[in-house]
Amino acid sequence: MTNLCGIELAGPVLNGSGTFDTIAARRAFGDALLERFPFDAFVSKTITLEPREGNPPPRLWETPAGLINSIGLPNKGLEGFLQTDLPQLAELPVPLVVSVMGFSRDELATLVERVGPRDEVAMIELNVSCPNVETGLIMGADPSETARAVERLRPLCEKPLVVKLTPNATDPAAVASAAEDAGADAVSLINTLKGMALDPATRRPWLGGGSGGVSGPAVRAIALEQVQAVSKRVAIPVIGMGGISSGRHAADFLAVGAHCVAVGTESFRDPAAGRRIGAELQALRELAPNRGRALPVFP
Amino acid sequence: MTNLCGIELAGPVLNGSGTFDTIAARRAFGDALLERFPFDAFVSKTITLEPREGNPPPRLWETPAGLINSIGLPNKGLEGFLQTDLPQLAELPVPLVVSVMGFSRDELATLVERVGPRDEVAMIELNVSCPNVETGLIMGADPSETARAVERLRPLCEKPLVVKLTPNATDPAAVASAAEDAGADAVSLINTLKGMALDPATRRPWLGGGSGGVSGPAVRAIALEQVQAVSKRVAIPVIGMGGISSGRHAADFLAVGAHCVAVGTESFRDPAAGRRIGAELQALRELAPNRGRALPVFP
Amino acid sequence: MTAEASAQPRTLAPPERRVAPVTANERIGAYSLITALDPDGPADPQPGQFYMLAAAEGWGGGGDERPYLPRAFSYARAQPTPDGVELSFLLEAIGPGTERLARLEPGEGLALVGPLGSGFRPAAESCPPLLVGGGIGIAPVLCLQDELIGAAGPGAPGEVGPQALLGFRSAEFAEAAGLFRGAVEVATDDGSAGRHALVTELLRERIEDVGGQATVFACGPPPMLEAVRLLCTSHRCPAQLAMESGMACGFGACFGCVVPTRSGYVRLCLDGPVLDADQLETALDA
Amino acid sequence: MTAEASAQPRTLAPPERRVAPVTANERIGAYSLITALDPDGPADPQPGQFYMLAAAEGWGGGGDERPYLPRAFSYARAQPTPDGVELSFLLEAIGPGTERLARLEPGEGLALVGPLGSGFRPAAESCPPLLVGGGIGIAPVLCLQDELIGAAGPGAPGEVGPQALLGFRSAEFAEAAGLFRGAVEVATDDGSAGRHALVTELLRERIEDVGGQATVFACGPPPMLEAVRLLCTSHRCPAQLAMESGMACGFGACFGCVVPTRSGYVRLCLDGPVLDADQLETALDA
Ligand SMILES: Cc1cc2nc3c(=O)[nH]c(=O)nc-3n(C[C@H](O)[C@H](O)[C@H](O)COP(=O)(O)OP(=O)(O)OC[C@H]3O[C@@H](n4cnc5c(N)ncnc54)[C@H](O)[C@@H]3O)c2cc1C
Ligand SMILES: Cc1cc2nc3c(=O)[nH]c(=O)nc-3n(C[C@H](O)[C@H](O)[C@H](O)COP(=O)(O)OP(=O)(O)OC[C@H]3O[C@@H](n4cnc5c(N)ncnc54)[C@H](O)[C@@H]3O)c2cc1C
Ligand SMILES: Cc1cc2nc3c(=O)[nH]c(=O)nc-3n(C[C@H](O)[C@H](O)[C@H](O)COP(=O)(O)O)c2cc1C
Ligand SMILES: Cc1cc2nc3c(=O)[nH]c(=O)nc-3n(C[C@H](O)[C@H](O)[C@H](O)COP(=O)(O)O)c2cc1C
Ligand code: FES
Ligand code: FES
Repeated sequence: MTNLCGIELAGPVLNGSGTFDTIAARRAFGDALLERFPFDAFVSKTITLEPREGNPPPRLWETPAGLINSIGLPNKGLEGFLQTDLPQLAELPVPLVVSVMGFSRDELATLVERVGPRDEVAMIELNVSCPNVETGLIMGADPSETARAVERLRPLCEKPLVVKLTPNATDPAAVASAAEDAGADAVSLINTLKGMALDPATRRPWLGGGSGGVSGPAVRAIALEQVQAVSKRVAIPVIGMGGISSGRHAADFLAVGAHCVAVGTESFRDPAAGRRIGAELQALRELAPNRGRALPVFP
Repeated sequence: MTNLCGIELAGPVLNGSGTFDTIAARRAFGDALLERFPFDAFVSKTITLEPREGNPPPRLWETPAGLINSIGLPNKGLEGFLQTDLPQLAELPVPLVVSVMGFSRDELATLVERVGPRDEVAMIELNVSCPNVETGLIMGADPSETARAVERLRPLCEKPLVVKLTPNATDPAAVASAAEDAGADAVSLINTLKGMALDPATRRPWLGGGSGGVSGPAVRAIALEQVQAVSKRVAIPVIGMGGISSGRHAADFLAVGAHCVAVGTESFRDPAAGRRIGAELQALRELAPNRGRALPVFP
Repeated sequence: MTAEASAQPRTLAPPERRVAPVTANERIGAYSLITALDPDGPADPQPGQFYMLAAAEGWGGGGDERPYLPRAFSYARAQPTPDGVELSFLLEAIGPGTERLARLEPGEGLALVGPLGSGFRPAAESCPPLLVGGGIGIAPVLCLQDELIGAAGPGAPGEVGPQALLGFRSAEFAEAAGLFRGAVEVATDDGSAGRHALVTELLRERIEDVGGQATVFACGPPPMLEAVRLLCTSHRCPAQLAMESGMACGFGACFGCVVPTRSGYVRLCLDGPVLDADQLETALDA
Repeated sequence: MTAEASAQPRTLAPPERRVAPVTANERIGAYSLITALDPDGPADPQPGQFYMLAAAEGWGGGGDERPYLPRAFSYARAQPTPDGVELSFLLEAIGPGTERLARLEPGEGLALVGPLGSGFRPAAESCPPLLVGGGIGIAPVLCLQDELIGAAGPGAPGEVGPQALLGFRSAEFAEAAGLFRGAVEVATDDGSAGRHALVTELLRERIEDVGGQATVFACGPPPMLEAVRLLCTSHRCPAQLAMESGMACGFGACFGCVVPTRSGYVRLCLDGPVLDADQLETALDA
């Protein structure tokens, strides 16, 4: 059992926001998905106040051991989410975390005020990897922008607030620390790293959105370093992610201080990845935790 | 021919600082190395004022399509470099760029004043991916720190000054722009991204230095985005690098605005990588540059 | 197509990736036909549905250090056996993923998730099916014809099923027409096999022959699908187009595979890959 | 060892990676012996030198999406032929790189850079060579014995060369002792082949027999090398140890492979892999 901000989870494996759509997956897999649910808590795709259709395609580009996406946060908007999606998400066998993003503190406030009170919702995650239209700064890259947002939102909601940090920042640990001081209950990281690719035939940007975000094993070492730096700096729980594709990787993130882990891109390779990783992690934990320095390579 | 800050190069392919040691390579390959030299200009490993022995091993960790290194800038120090290395570097068939790093502006000033006047030296590269011991800030992550360093150094040296940017910054383009305004003649990027790995047997940091820097194909998409953002923002030449391992990659970096490219980790796989990439690039340029949108996948 | 399938051309997939041993890898002209025994998947995928495939070992290290993600493939044949369903995929090696799959050897593992997406819906009685495939797009046409022949019931001797019009670049590719059990007519771009014509030219003649009384099922490259769409629109005959777009997950998780339709972007892996032609303003944007 | 080689136990490598076709991949007990025909490399690498190896195709996509970098291997045999030099490498599959190499098939390409590093230096007349190999560390010992036998000159019938003492975990590994042309004595950790002893026990006996009048050439795991070092120090006999450390480049470019010596860190790929035992404070830190 894992306790995350007072919420009991059967294990420490969540999904990364925007990397699993349980409503769609039930159309593909049926109720077997619920019977063998991959995660110990489910994080929704990020919703915004207004509906968004997302970026023009192409939205994907495969990189060495990774993926660039430029999805552009397509979603039904707050009202559509509350009416259509939330009742279906309530059927999941695990606690629900709703991810929200706002382009101003007012927008964020509305989202938190409307989503927070819903019984179906266990926690709210703030996706701050977007510009504040008032200041032009990426909220999550700047400690004081982040602090101001969290201070504003904290009183509006009784549920735990998780701040999802961006890795595209000089000092993510400083942002995490500011979020903690402002009242955040947990932080999660990493979101995707800015990246781009060109169309080999035209040498113009491949992605409809111009640039995108890199995820997958290619970013794991970068994520692990940031999770370590953040975990050293804050006392609140840290949800670590970025390229996790095995129980060993999950154990690495926990070893540097994460309290839970999340699986994103690996679910694209295997919809059951979360469950497999949880089982592998469990098996590792049952081994002696400290087996001493690796044996030399020669026998 | 490529003109970089007034220096004529036979082509646009440099090496990344610290990824090729021509003095060592001559011991392994003999003079054939000079006859088939891989680069159009040679960038030295970063030197510091005082000698450094570098970080304790292990210094390397392989990641998916990448490498984490924690070398720790071993070098003979300024005097050792000038006496022992520089005469040997002068034998290279291409212009020489000397990379320097200082832990304060005074240290940097000494390095630039002593290295700049030497005839063997065509250009100086400032590696600003280190903390300023006076302010505690990573020089290259902060536009004003960078500007102050460049302003101080610019009058001390007649040779072109290149600022090597760090990718571990919220807005590398702002740093580049500050460097340009302060008088830098070119910028180069990306240096390595912070990363770490754990020993699978002990779950303690694998690298002797604790954490390190990630390079190789895994970071290419991230590098390309930063090179694009920087190229949009500055008018001075940009030297683009990060995971380049083919002529097509080099062409991508040039297409987003780089003036030259540099090859780092790929040289570890093939000491002649720079030459191969230059030839592939040349072949690509001889093709029609714009072949229109990629053909659909179905025939 | 069975009555059950007609209600909903989507067979559910098990919610996990599984490994199916490869039983054969045959070279069919320019294509490879990979067959694997899927012990745990459903025996009745619907024509037009697809699977996400990867080699169980050695998936990576090809061109540009790829592939990393699985690749989408329409199944071309599904043969139930006592030990599971034998699935065959027809593929053309055009990049690191298809190159690795084309090198799979019997005994190696094929990792798969599927069947996914929603397949072809049955034709109305009044408009009998007419099948069109271009290049590697013949894959779903093959299983669709097989299924339609099967649906005609046993003891229908000489049954050749609905006609399939197949277009290829050249004779080397056209060898794949030999996989079809039913009636086919072949065209090639260079005239090296069958008629020297575009397959849409054959289609135009057929549609005119039957006075537009046909349901067209098509799969092929976007320009072909767009030509089919325009032809069918002008003859007012219904058309179902099996399309493709770049996919990461295949089950609606990533929102990466959208194509524009008259009602906005749809995820092709979930609401397709088969779309009604009249949902589209163009088939060129996939 | 030839007179030329003795001056400088380092044969220069061509300054580029090349691809050598694999001619054989034999299973030797628990090890694989990979042979490739290197048409463009020098015919006379020096025992103790190594090559950086990678599969020319499919290098990646193994465990943890690795390998990416090439891997270092001592050559175990070098056989000049009219078409180039046939190089053999003995390897144990312990991770994604060695696993891929162990699966190489004849006809596939082996990408290589080398020979690299500096090899064993000749023994002084007064202290004849005594060879010690542990596990996969027998690879450079094999070519060293071959070379020493060759140096004894033609027409030396019954020449068994300098004695090689070989230690293995068990009989399965000890099969590789059969590769040696000269005199060998085998020990295994579990007694399943040869003597039930550590190879350093055999070495102690030999050194005592010759009253310390020997030059020891050793390669094996760090604990073995450290035992060799201590033994030779106490008997004041010179020892050369072929060591290993994690390498990215193999030619001094990355500064990644350093090991601590009495005179500070040295790059093992450049100043080794063979180091004099008395350069080291310990052989355990490689
Ligand atoms: C529903 C569906 C069914 C399909 N059925 C079949 C089938 O039955 N048989 C068949 O052969 N194919 C089929 N395909 C196509 C098949 O999925 C692709 O051919 C395959 O994904 C190509 O992968 P690759 O690695 O070989 O080539 P890639 O190099 O990945 O793809 C080739 C194309 O993708 C683009 N591209 C190039 N580099 C990249 C990159 N780094 N990231 C992303 N895109 C890139 C280029 O436009 C290039 O033309 C189907 C596709 C879909 C969506
Ligand atoms: C000069 C020299 C000569 C050699 N000669 C031989 C020889 O003749 N025959 C032979 O079989 N071997 C030889 N080796 C050893 C051989 O190079 C290694 O066994 C090989 O590199 C292992 O690669 P791998 O991918 O199979 O395993 P890896 O998994 O890369 O390496 C195994 C070890 O590396 C560490 N490791 C695990 N994960 C990583 C990671 N992500 N990055 C870095 N390290 C990691 C662990 O300690 C593990 O025990 C030699 C080495 C050197 C330096
Ligand atoms: C296709 C895709 C869509 C994503 N959408 C969101 C999102 O809507 N909100 C969010 O906070 N993160 C989003 N992410 C980021 C992931 O939640 C996760 O932080 C990141 O992918 C790193 O983890 P991974 O390497 O395991 O995928 C998305 C990632 C991908 C690949
Ligand atoms: C082993 C190693 C050592 C490096 N040393 C230096 C250095 O001394 N100074 C510097 O500016 N960059 C150094 N770098 C960074 C490279 O110059 C380059 O910026 C980075 O590796 C990205 O390029 P790549 O992906 O092609 O390797 C080093 C990189 C590696 C891998
Ligand atoms: S491929 Fe991921 S949503 Fe369609
Ligand atoms: S392996 Fe790169 S310096 Fe030795």
